[in-house]
Amino acid sequence: MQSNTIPSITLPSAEHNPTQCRAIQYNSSMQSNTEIRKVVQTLEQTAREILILLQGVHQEAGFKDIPAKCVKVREHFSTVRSQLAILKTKFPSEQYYRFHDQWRFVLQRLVFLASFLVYLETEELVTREAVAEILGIEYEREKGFHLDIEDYLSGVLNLASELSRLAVNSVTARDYARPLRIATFINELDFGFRLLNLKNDSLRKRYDGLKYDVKKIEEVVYDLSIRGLSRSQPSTSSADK
Amino acid sequence: MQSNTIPSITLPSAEHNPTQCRAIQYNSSMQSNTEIRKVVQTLEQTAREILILLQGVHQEAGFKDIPAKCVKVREHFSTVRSQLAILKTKFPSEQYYRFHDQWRFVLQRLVFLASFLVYLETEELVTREAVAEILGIEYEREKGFHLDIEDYLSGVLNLASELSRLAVNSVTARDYARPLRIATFINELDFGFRLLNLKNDSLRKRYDGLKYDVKKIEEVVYDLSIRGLSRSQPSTSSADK
Amino acid sequence: MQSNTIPSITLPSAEHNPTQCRAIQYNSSMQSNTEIRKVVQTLEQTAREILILLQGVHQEAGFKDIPAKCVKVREHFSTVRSQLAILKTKFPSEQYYRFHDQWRFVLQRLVFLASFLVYLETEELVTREAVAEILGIEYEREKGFHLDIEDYLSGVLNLASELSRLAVNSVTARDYARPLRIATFINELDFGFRLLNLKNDSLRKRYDGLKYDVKKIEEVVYDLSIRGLSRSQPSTSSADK
Amino acid sequence: MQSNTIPSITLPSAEHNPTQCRAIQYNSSMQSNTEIRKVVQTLEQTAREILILLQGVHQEAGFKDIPAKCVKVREHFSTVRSQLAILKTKFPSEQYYRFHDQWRFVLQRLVFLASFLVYLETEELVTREAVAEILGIEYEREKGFHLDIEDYLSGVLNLASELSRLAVNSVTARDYARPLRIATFINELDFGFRLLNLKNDSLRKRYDGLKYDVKKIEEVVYDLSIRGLSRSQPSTSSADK
Amino acid sequence: MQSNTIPSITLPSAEHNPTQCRAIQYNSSMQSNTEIRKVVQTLEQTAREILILLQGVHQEAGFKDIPAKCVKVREHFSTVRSQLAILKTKFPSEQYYRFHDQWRFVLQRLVFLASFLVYLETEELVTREAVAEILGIEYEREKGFHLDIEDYLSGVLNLASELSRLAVNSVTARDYARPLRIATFINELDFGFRLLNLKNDSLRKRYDGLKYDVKKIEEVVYDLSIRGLSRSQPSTSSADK
Amino acid sequence: MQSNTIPSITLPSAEHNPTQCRAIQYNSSMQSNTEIRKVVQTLEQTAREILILLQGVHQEAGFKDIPAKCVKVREHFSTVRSQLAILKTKFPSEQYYRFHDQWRFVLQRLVFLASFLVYLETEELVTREAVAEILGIEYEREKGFHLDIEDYLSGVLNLASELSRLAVNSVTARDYARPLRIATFINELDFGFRLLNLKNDSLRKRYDGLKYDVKKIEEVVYDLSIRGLSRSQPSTSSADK
Amino acid sequence: SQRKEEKGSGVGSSSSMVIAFKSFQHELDTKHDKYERLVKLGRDITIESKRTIFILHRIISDPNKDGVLTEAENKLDVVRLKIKQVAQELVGEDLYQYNRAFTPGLQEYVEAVTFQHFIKTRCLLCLEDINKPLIFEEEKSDVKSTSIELLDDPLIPVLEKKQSNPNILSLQVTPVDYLLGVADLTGELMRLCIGSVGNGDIDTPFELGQFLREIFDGFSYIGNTGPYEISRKLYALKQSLAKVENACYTLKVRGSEIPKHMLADLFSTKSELMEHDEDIS
Amino acid sequence: SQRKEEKGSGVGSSSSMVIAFKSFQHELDTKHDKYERLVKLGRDITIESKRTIFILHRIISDPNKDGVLTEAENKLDVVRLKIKQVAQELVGEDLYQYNRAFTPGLQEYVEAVTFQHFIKTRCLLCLEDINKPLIFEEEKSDVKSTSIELLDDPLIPVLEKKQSNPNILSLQVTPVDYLLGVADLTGELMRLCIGSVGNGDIDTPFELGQFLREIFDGFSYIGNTGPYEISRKLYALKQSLAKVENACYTLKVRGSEIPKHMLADLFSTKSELMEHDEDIS
Ligand SMILES: [Mn+2]
Ligand SMILES: [Mn+2]
Repeated sequence: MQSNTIPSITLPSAEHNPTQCRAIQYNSSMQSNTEIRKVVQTLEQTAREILILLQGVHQEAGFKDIPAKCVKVREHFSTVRSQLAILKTKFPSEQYYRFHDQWRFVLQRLVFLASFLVYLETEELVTREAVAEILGIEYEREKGFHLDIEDYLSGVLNLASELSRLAVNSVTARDYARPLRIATFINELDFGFRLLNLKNDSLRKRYDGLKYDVKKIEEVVYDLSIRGLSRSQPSTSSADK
Repeated sequence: MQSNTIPSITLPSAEHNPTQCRAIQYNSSMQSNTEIRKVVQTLEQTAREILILLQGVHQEAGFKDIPAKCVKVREHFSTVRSQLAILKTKFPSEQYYRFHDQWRFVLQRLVFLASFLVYLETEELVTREAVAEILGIEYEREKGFHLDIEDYLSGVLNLASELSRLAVNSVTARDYARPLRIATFINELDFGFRLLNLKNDSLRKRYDGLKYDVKKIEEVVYDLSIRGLSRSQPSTSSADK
Repeated sequence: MQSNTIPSITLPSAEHNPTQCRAIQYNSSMQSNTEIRKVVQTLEQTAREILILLQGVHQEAGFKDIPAKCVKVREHFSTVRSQLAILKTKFPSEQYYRFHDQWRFVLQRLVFLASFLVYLETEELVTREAVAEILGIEYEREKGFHLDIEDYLSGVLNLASELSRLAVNSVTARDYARPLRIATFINELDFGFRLLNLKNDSLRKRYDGLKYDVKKIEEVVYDLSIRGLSRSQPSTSSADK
Repeated sequence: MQSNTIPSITLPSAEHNPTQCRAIQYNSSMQSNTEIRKVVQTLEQTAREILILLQGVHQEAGFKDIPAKCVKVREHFSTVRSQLAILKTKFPSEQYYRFHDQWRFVLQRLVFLASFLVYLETEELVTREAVAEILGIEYEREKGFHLDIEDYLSGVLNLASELSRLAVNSVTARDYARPLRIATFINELDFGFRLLNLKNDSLRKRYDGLKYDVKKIEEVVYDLSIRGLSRSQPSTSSADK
Repeated sequence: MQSNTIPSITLPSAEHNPTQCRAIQYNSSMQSNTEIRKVVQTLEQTAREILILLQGVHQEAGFKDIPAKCVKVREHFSTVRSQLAILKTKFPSEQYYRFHDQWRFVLQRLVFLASFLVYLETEELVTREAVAEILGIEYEREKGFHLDIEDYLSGVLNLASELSRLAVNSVTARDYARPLRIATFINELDFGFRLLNLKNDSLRKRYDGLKYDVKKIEEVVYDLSIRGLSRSQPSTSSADK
Repeated sequence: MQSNTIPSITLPSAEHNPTQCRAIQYNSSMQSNTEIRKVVQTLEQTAREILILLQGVHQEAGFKDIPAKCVKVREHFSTVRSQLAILKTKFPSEQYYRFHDQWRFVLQRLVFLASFLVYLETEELVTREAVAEILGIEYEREKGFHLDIEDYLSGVLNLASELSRLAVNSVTARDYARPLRIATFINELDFGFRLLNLKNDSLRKRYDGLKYDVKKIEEVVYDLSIRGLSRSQPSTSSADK
Repeated sequence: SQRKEEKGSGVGSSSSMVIAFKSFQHELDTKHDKYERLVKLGRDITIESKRTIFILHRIISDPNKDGVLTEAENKLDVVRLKIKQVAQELVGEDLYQYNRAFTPGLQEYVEAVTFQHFIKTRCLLCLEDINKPLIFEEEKSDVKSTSIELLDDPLIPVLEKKQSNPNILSLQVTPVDYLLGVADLTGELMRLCIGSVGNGDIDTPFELGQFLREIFDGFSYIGNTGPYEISRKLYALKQSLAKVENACYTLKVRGSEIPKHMLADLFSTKSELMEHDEDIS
Repeated sequence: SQRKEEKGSGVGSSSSMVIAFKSFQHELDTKHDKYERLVKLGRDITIESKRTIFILHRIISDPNKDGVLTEAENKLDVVRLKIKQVAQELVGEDLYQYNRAFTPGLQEYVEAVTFQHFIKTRCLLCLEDINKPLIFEEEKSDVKSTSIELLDDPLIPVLEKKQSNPNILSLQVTPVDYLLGVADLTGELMRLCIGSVGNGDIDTPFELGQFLREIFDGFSYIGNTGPYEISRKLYALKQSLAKVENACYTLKVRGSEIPKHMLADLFSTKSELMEHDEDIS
């Protein structure tokens, strides 16, 4: 297509002019960019739909049908898998990090959604391998389109903040056992993150936020404990450990 | 050579002189700018007066005479309508978007004030049609000076943050039922916004602020709930649901 | 309580649900944005091709086949016309200024290219009407997709700086008459712009650049004049090369 | 030719030589600048010392000896008065606004410190007249070195943010009545500022910050109120601690 | 408690309400700003008209009727005087420096125009007193609306750069004597400025530009000299020295 | 002095508070800064006076009394030496580079002036050792207040640009031999600078300017040579080699 | 183009000017090379200091506090070896000439050691105590000898050669680097505070509040007389202080509820809630 | 403060989450260390490439052109050894993951080699010819083997592992780095132009003018479709072109005087000047 327009340019010696041939090559990388952006937009749409579903658990009514919600969300993740499968075809697999910035954000969001889903199902931290499987991508870089470790960690940090909110809303919905379980979970997560040496980047900033999530949940636990609500009551929630 | 052409430019007859003709066109468009700015300043003044009235509801004493305040505010909106009527006359209606930036800010503020007014009256979200009516402008773009959808949404987001503040002050005024109603309202609003496919503009940034309003109100509800204040008290406010 | 209201929002019928209705309106306006951007990209591509053609005149060899170049450029402008015709279909004509920022830059560039073309052909300043015709758009705002006066003026200012470069390269190519004609032309242009009451915007900034073009061309004329080169050569008609 | 004119410039008699005469005038105005800067530096030093004294009230221990601190601060203000008295001598009084920018910043800071002092003493807003008296300068512009209204307002806005911090630390020091009084004070201040028609300058920006102070103090009052701490303690007179 | 104080603020009588009183003072000073801006705009318009007239001297034809042009410009300056007379009425004279920034730019421009006029008439540097007289303002600060020395110097620096341009165009117009006289004039000016102890402000930056004007004019003189044009020709210009 | 004010600060444990003791130390370095600035200002004044003297050589008349000028300049340099001697006492000698930025500019200027002086006297490049001697400072860093190599080179680059200007003015003054000698000198200098590996700093930028000086002088030599002025004429200038 | 040749040969490669410029070339290259080596050492110091800070933050949640402190100390020993290398590069040089190359590294080191010191002692490590461990014994005797003397004079030379102690090497942190490092420390202290609350340590936040207020007073006293960067960091410092004060506030506010609610509301609330639980299900 | 202990012990150091995070720690540290090593190599590449450019500028005034070219070539060999070290670091890695660490270095290398090539051939060295010398033989066999293939596909992987050629190492310059390097080259060419005029070489400026116009056309064609930095450099490129065109203009304008003045004005001017000389003295 572009090769039609180039010859019409009257450079003295176009065929020997490498600047120009470079320009063509460069433009074809622009092509990739555009196509990647399109697929990423579909992923963002699906992520938005999953988010709306999962947000429902914060509602007082939402606590009851968590399992049903999880099933629905699982279905949406199959859409995610096919969209990611299309994304993979849009660029050579060894150039993952060349275009990384374009899907980084949505991938972190999907990691968050997957980890939230798995938490609601099992109250466990989803492993990096498990997220990769849910998303239908690779765990190791060498094998192709994979889940970058910082993206995984970033998504997990979002989970922490979502769970501290969930703890607050659990209390409103009179589920007093869940905040305690969340506290244990987030504490363990916090302990894990403390092992990491982060650079001064966005991951570090989000990690700083984790401290506030830990603090918030600690306050909820305190509120429950001074009122004797922290252990006296049988938990009726759907995901007892 | 030059001596021939230059004098021809200084000829007074505009129709024979493209340069001067251009100058007249250009300068007259600058004129519009100045006049629009003047009307916008009167609108800003009225908006400020309405704001002062409505801010009163956050005071402990203010909770009692909300209906009286709303009546007064309604009167001010008739001033707004006449000022907007003058604004319309300052430029051809099909050039709305040419000068849009000049009144955009004050219009969003007026939307916020109208939506706050309607919320206080009915505890409902004002529709775009209703705001347009309160402001005396068109709802549909084709009909003339209208309410742009982004401006409407922007104003509504400001309402959310005002209401989260109102919830806090309701508790101080010992009205424990209002925060719960506000929580429901803001949750619905949040749900509505999730359906939008926001691009990365100022609206998106404001929407990101909504998240904090939602969290804030959830924490208020939590505080009431853990202290058993959320149901214990008969709500005596003016807009029982 | 919440369980009553939320479902009402997820109702499929848009007419009963203001939030969803809003979402549809908002999202469709985002759609326009995307489509406009695509057409604008094709225009930018064509503009770049015209630019490279016209830049050829600065080459020593390029001075000889200006007429041939102009013919080729005229052909490219027919592509521009069809691309602009597509652009017009992407939004309602009365919303010109809503999306104006998206094509503003490329339109100014096309004005520049058209004015450069016409200068090379006739050594006259292209009128706003003539540019509109070359671009296949309206001259008057009321008639539809038109050429905004600021965009016209902006494009013309770029011409001045291109011509001062052309004057320099003319001398290199031993054409001593052309710089004198360019000087007259730029002086007239400068005089015309002085009549405008420019506000402090980007047009003003570009106009400030014109001062340097005037000075540059005056120095070229000076260099020719002091060496007796400004009269040595018969310069009969204004555009006869 | 040149040899005639140059010597005439180097003549020692200023009255015959406009250039040298100009040089003397210009250089003497630079002189003023330097001397003003020196006095301003001494004012800044004293302001810093006052600041550190007043910051002491935020300490848990600091709440007890507020009256003692105020006495000490009053002494420092006599230093300020003598320094300002020196400043007045450095330039003709009608050129106040010529050099205004040089002391503007430190004057605003001194207004803040004076208003903080008066608040701690009486829990009232210091009037512009009173600040002028504390600083030993004029209240009315016509009378000489005076307190510009914008500087007064700017200093007062800083007080608001200091008081919202004080409210927080009062609670830490178990003084639950003070935050309520601060809330009333800041609300009145906010109301007063709403009457102003602020243009888009630095005062406007600082005023926008007041909103956050209001919100912050409302949240403190909320926290006290929901825990029943807002009435538990007898808060008889306004400034009796 | 709050209910007691707030109403007192909304009392209409300003004398009992410091906040409202402040608001009135503040708002009236904003008023001055607006009116000053309006007068300044008319001054800018007149300055533009004078500039157009004076620019004409750079044209080949323009060299002949310099005296006629000067007469016309003198007429325009009477308009300037009446506009400046209006400006004086817009604020108390001792607040000159308070609003200085608003007319500073146009005043410097008028100084430049007056100095250019006087140069064309007499080939002398206009004194500060003379400019003040042409503009109908005071020379001494004490007497009222005056010409600040920095504004005078700034305007004069613009003259230097205009004259270096005039030298270039004189050569084009075959007036080989004028550049030599301009060279002498600019050298004297440069010498005068060297006596000033400029601080690092905008005046210093403009002065640094003078260096280039000096160099430019030296090169013109060089060009004339090496070609033997510097003495060969009887100077017929209007202001023989 | 400062130790008087510190004790008055009521920090809980001032004697054990290292932050504060640090503050004192820091302020005393501010002391140095102020004193250095004062001496530097006297140096700037002397440099300005020397410059005015040396600038005289560009005048047509100035070419005659170069030797007399040089004698006068030598006298001024003894003032420079005593001022630099004072400067040395203002800070510990091993901390030269701590305060370097404060005198860097004036030192480069003095190097330029010294090198210009020596050039006028001997038409040789002053060595770094010789400049150091003229300025009464050290050549080697280890010995104390010394001449930094980059400052030396910077000053020398200013010489090159002054000499290219001198070449132009020599021609105006009909000294046709001097430009040729300057050409040889600058060419050698250019050759020397080509040996250096400069970083992308201000020295690099100035060095880029040298190329234009070389170009300019090359053009003067060309102009002289095509007119046969380059060797035919006995040089009557004051500094024959 | 014969003029080309003419020019080239005009300048003999043995002219005195050329000889001088060749020595300039060597001098400049030597300086730039040294600067570059110092930049690299500076980056190493920065990275290892940052890692030390991460290790120290683990003290909050790691049961083995001593292990954490030992690990941090070992890391800092490595940093000090790097600083010694810097000192070796600077023997006989003016420290301020190369300061920009490693100043971020030294600031980060200050941040790390003052953080370590706060955790161990709850006090601010002073500049003198930071500088003491930065006096090194030099093994090789072929390097120019240096020494350091601690004087009362605040303007003591920071890198000082001395004839008397021929085997001593030293790099001394400047007051400015110290101040900037301490300014950054406050950010870490804020993190420590929030982390402490989250991990149930309710004493540390109040200690930190007091400590940060003292540092804030110190910086307030310096005000705008300090270097430019300080003014910039002052804002961040104020934010950190506000966060810590808010944390202390929250602890006190929630603590205020214990006695009343524990006794009064406890049973009523619980039974009330149980009723409502049935409503929902 | 018993709650402190409680928390700490709640998280066993052997829990699966902790084990996972320990592996994350190792992965992140390894990555950061490698990045840091690459930054250092990148700085070395930048510095040596810059020095090469300075050497090449000496060609204008140095009579020994071949000596200059040899010296530059030797310098570039050193740079290529550094690039090889980068390649070794990147064996088995995704080049784009670490690209930012050394991209300024590679751009400067592009600038240096294209400058060298222009001086030798008056042509623009193309990307393929830049990349060919960046394929290295690997001595050690214990490193993962890599290879490069030159394909028509513009999106060829830049660092490619291949089973067939087990002893080949390579680092390939990306199109973006190439473009940015060439953009900077134009600044050096402008310097070469001005320097040439000053040294009496009147052919080179016109060759450079033509060459720069071609490059400018190429960049015009890319326009705003290129990376952000290109748009920024486009302005500098335009400035450089203007300077070169102005230099050519001056050469032509002054050249225009030769025939006329040489014959006509020469004597009159001279005699006239001599008269005036006497006036002055
Ligand atoms: Mn840090
Ligand atoms: Mn470069």
